[in-house]
Amino acid sequence: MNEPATITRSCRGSVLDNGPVSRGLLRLDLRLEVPVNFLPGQFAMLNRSGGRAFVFGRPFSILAVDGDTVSFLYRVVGRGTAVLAELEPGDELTFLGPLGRPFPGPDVVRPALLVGGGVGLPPVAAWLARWGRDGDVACFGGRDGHDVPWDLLGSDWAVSVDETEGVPADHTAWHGLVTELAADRLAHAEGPGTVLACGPVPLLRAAADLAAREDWDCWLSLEEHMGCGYGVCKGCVVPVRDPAVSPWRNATCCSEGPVFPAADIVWEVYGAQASLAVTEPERPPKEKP
Amino acid sequence: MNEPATITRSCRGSVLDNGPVSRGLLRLDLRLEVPVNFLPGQFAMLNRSGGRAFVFGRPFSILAVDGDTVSFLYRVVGRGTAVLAELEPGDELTFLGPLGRPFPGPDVVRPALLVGGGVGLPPVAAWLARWGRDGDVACFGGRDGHDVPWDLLGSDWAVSVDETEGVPADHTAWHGLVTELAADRLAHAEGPGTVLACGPVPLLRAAADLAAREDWDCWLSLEEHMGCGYGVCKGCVVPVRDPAVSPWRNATCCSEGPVFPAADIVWEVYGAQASLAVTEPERPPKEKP
Amino acid sequence: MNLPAWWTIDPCAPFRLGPREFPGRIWTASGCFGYGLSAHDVAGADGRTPYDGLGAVVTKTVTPSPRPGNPMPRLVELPTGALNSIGLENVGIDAFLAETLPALEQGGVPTVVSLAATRPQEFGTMAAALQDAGAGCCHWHGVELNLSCPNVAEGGHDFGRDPDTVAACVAAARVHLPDRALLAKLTPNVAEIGILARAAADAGADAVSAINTVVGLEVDLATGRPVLPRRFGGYSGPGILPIALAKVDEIVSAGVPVVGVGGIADARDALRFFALGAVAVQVGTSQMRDPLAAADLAAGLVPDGQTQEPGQTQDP
Amino acid sequence: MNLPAWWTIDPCAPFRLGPREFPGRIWTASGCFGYGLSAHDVAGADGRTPYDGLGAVVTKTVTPSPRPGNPMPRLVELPTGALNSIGLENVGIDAFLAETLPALEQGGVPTVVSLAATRPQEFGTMAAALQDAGAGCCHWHGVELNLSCPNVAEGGHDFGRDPDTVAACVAAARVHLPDRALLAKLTPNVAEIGILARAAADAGADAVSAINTVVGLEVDLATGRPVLPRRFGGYSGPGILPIALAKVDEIVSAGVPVVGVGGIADARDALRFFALGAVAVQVGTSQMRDPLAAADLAAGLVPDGQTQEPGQTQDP
Ligand SMILES: Cc1cc2nc3c(=O)[nH]c(=O)nc-3n(C[C@H](O)[C@H](O)[C@H](O)COP(=O)(O)OP(=O)(O)OC[C@H]3O[C@@H](n4cnc5c(N)ncnc54)[C@H](O)[C@@H]3O)c2cc1C
Ligand SMILES: Cc1cc2nc3c(=O)[nH]c(=O)nc-3n(C[C@H](O)[C@H](O)[C@H](O)COP(=O)(O)OP(=O)(O)OC[C@H]3O[C@@H](n4cnc5c(N)ncnc54)[C@H](O)[C@@H]3O)c2cc1C
Ligand SMILES: Cc1cc2nc3c(=O)[nH]c(=O)nc-3n(C[C@H](O)[C@H](O)[C@H](O)COP(=O)(O)O)c2cc1C
Ligand SMILES: Cc1cc2nc3c(=O)[nH]c(=O)nc-3n(C[C@H](O)[C@H](O)[C@H](O)COP(=O)(O)O)c2cc1C
Ligand code: FES
Ligand code: FES
Repeated sequence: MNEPATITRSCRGSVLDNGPVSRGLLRLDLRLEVPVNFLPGQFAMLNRSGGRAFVFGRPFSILAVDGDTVSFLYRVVGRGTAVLAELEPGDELTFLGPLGRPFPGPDVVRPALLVGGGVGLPPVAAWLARWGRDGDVACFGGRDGHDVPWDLLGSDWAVSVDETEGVPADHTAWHGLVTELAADRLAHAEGPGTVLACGPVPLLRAAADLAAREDWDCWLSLEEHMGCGYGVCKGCVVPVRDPAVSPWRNATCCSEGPVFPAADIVWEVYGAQASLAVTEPERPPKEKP
Repeated sequence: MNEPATITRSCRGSVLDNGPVSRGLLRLDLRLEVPVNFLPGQFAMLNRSGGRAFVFGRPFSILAVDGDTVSFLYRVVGRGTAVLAELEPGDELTFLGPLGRPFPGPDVVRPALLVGGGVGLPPVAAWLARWGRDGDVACFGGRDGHDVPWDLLGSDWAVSVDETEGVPADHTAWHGLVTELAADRLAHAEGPGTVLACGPVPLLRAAADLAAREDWDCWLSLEEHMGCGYGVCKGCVVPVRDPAVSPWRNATCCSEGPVFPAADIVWEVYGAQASLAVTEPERPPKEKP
Repeated sequence: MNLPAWWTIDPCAPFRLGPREFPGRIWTASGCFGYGLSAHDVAGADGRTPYDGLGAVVTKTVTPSPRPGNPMPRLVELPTGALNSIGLENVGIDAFLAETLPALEQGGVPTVVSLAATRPQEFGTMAAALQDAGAGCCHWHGVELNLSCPNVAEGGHDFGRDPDTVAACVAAARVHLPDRALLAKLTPNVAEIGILARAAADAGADAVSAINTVVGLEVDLATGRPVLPRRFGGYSGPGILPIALAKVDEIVSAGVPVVGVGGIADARDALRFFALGAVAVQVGTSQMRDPLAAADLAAGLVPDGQTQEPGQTQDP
Repeated sequence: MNLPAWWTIDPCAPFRLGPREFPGRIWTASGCFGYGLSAHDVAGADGRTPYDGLGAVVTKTVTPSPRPGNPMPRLVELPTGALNSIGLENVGIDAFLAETLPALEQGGVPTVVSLAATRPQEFGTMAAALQDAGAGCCHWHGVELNLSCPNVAEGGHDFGRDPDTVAACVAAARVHLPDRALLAKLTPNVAEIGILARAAADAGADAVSAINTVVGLEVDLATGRPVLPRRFGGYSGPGILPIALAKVDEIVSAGVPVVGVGGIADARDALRFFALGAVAVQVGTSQMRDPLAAADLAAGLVPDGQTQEPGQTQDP
């Protein structure tokens, strides 16, 4: 067990800042009652406080922590995220985190290839900020230029877009899927190394295939609908290969994950079970520019 | 049946103004989607709109209507009224009203004695504003001078207070119960006339006793916890004498009331059933100044 | 509201239930809209009335004799619904037939008369009287036998929990009601509601209504005692929706036509019942909050060709 | 919170239940706090841990063999609670005794082991194995027989709905558990829970736990089909509170000691159960939302002499 030696806090957070960093992508900064530590890939459960709380919190990957300040990136997809989007500085939330198994730390010699799609950015961005070195490559994929949080990404990231519309004049973007961009970069990297990815299921599968083809290690951050977020309800299981259990066993996404070795994931079952797979449908590959 | 020929509207209202008129007494002005009519003594059910609505609305007597603007006076006693107190201009509520049987209109010759205790003010104040004439007497009772909405009452009202503290220098107030003040005024009035009262149960009983003793007519606005407010659920019954039914029958407070002839009320039963009786406990009479 | 693609029925179009054609599929539930006569003065800002698009008003339950109901308090608001112990206060069948039924016919209110009694034969007697008095009524469409009210000591639970009694009540009423729809309203406070539904259908009911209220209790924290003088009450409103959906699904599996009721707050909730196969739905507690609830809901469910992608309907 | 005047018990003081002294009256409910081992890293801002003041953790139900549980989705959030169909995923009794029980003892976690099986004898076998393996455990206080999980096809409803089966299960476990508390957890999906409670008590249970989840269903509006692959699930959370209170009241009337569970969101809800006579309470769905829920609730219920006027407790 490589559990992080951090304390998981159940506490309140008050909103410092909340607003868009690109079209559809919002950043939330919370000041917690106490400072917290986290490892890249970990997440937190956020909820309204008091009588208006949802029955369950909502899981969000941690983008960054600075003392008692913790940051998230999110997209509005339903009730809970709609509530987040309406928060103003001073409003209160409950926070439970950090939770879950993080991405592995850096390898002394092997390079890392980071792939983040849309709201899959936070865990890989956190990894890059904490452990990125020369030789590591980070790829972010958005639908078009408006989708991309250019300022947040800075110059460390290669960016892909399905449509070139909205790409600022002083930026360049690969026209196509982010996994195609990643494949291109991987081909030029001094591998084999490690692929770390977070995003919709088709992205994850493509990243896993790429890594397998090129004999790189691969770790993926999965999503499942969650109840507790801390491993007690068994409501969030994902199917993983385990030598001891045939043909596979249920792993709790929140506490055994959300980061799993790509090789362990039973895609036929996970792809079919994950309601998440349908929310961002596979898009046909585009001609490269 | 002397039902008012008004339309009961189920519509939305947006807050124009909301704030204290005395310590603990707040005034709410709503702009409705459509104009409404009302008769003094009628009430409306107010509720939050949309997903945050309470299971049932809350009944409030109508203080005044001006076209599409309707005004209420209220006191915070629980969840629903706490929500009212937090409303800001532009916030939305649902409105169902006017509802219920009003006070009788003015008699051409007999004077009226109006008695309002605390949040019992609106229906009698509405009556006075609509139908008050020379010779009518209006008495308002508060705990002390801070409780009294002096500006709202203007010069038409005699005021009583249990404690003289907080009575402004340019105002006078009777030191004692409002029903004692009323008895004093009634003794000087050209009766017999009609007593119209609204307030806590002890006030109502005292008003009824006073009227009976002096052979005045008496109409009282009663309170009961309500579900629908428009006569369909039978959740709000009060016991009334009815020659056809022995010893008494249940009348729906919302649709057969809230205004009842005092003589019809079966006090032993009503006083025992009304949870309202306990919320404002009978206070010992004070020495008059 | 965007309607899901699978929803193609106009809930305000006539549909057949047993021997009758009802004007629509959105009804008000018994006890939550009185006798259907208290809202004639009500209108929305746009002039819509509570009767627009309404398929039926199920009347407050009527009993052989008038009943004063239970002592106050009878109705408690809960965070997730309401708890009631009205105790079937009603005018009795004689006054109902003499005054209420003619007024409903006069007002053109599509009506289902709810009846309760303590013995099966009484259902027969009341049905016969109703058939007699209502022979000329064209807005009186049916009868709902309330076999499930948890607030009446004499009748009470056991009455409607026994399939044989359910069958006996239905059979007793059926013989007198050749040309009106006959529904049996079932209690959810049993292990297997499908058996009750089957018994009702086999005895001649055209459909069952499900569910009545769920037995519940609320404690007054100040005193530490139950709020209701009779301790238990009937729990209704949003909190019982998942239970009502489960019971309706059981009844549909038993092959019995069902009118869904329980916890409906908006058009989406009504769709949940229709998705499971309910032929119509009733609005109870929500109708108490807003006399336009059922009418608004009916209007919101009229398909206008505007459907939406799967995956988008679940949440607003 | 201001505590009502009638509340004088310290819920964090030891109390006796059957042959054991429990460290307190606020427990976590089975299936909602795992095996009680997943929250050792959790702390509030003030350093409070999920175990502070806790009377017992009732473990996730353990079965004779390991179970993978039901297909996903297994858990649905509803406006008034949750619907689950976990399907008793667990490590099986052997792994539990080899690894989990020693870890709980080691961690000093006051433990009630929840057991389920499909035949009464299996309860006996598991109880015997537990008694054997746990002989030296001083934090293992008791066993809760889960006679009510609605998500398992083989066992399922009928199992725990029959008083004779309830009695047989209790009796089979009791003989092997001379010095641990024995509880039977009852299903609410029956007409008369008092009869089940009586049967359990007569067969030797020290108390019953009530309630397990209520059968419910949720529809996916996009598809018009039930959200859960197995259609039905177990409804828990705030929406079942009034039902749980009614069932507990019934059990108290039957003269059987009862641990109240169902819909508890805060200290006020727990007080409602204590007011009716529950000897302890369990926190389920709320504990899933917040690992400190039960600990906070226990802390909030310690009387400090600060009571309040009647009439003020009902609402915050
Ligand atoms: C480990 C993890 C990390 C995540 N990190 C991020 C992040 O950094 N930024 C971000 O925008 N989103 C993230 N998500 C997804 C995010 O949790 C969902 O978008 C959110 O829960 C949706 O809630 P809702 O109420 O708006 O949606 P609704 O659809 O109304 O929610 C209904 C239920 O479904 C669940 N649900 C819906 N979509 C998802 C989903 N994609 N994943 C998990 N549960 C879901 C909700 O939690 C809720 O219980 C993460 C999910 C997981 C599991
Ligand atoms: C015809 C009528 C006219 C009224 N006019 C006014 C008015 O003009 N100004 C004003 O401040 N108050 C008035 N009230 C009382 C007002 O309705 C209650 O104060 C209010 O409902 C309390 O709601 P709550 O949620 O804050 O209290 P809570 O105690 O939290 O409410 C719980 C439940 O009890 C009911 N309830 C509690 N107190 C009362 C009460 N006194 N009367 C009726 N139901 C109650 C609520 O409606 C709710 O259903 C009137 C009541 C009636 C019946
Ligand atoms: C105040 C009240 C009174 C009721 N009276 C009756 C009744 O007389 N007869 C009956 O069959 N059902 C009665 N019911 C039950 C409703 O018709 C309905 O079955 C139940 O409330 C569930 O629906 P809902 O959640 O939409 O309210 C009553 C419900 C309430 C809340
Ligand atoms: C996700 C989940 C899993 C559960 N698993 C079990 C279980 O394994 N055994 C059991 O006896 N009860 C189980 N329950 C029922 C709870 O212990 C409890 O009885 C029920 O949820 C009602 O309490 P609540 O409203 O506080 O959640 C489970 C409940 C939930 C929500
Ligand atoms: S969300 Fe509860 S175990 Fe993962
Ligand atoms: S509140 Fe429903 S009848 Fe009066």
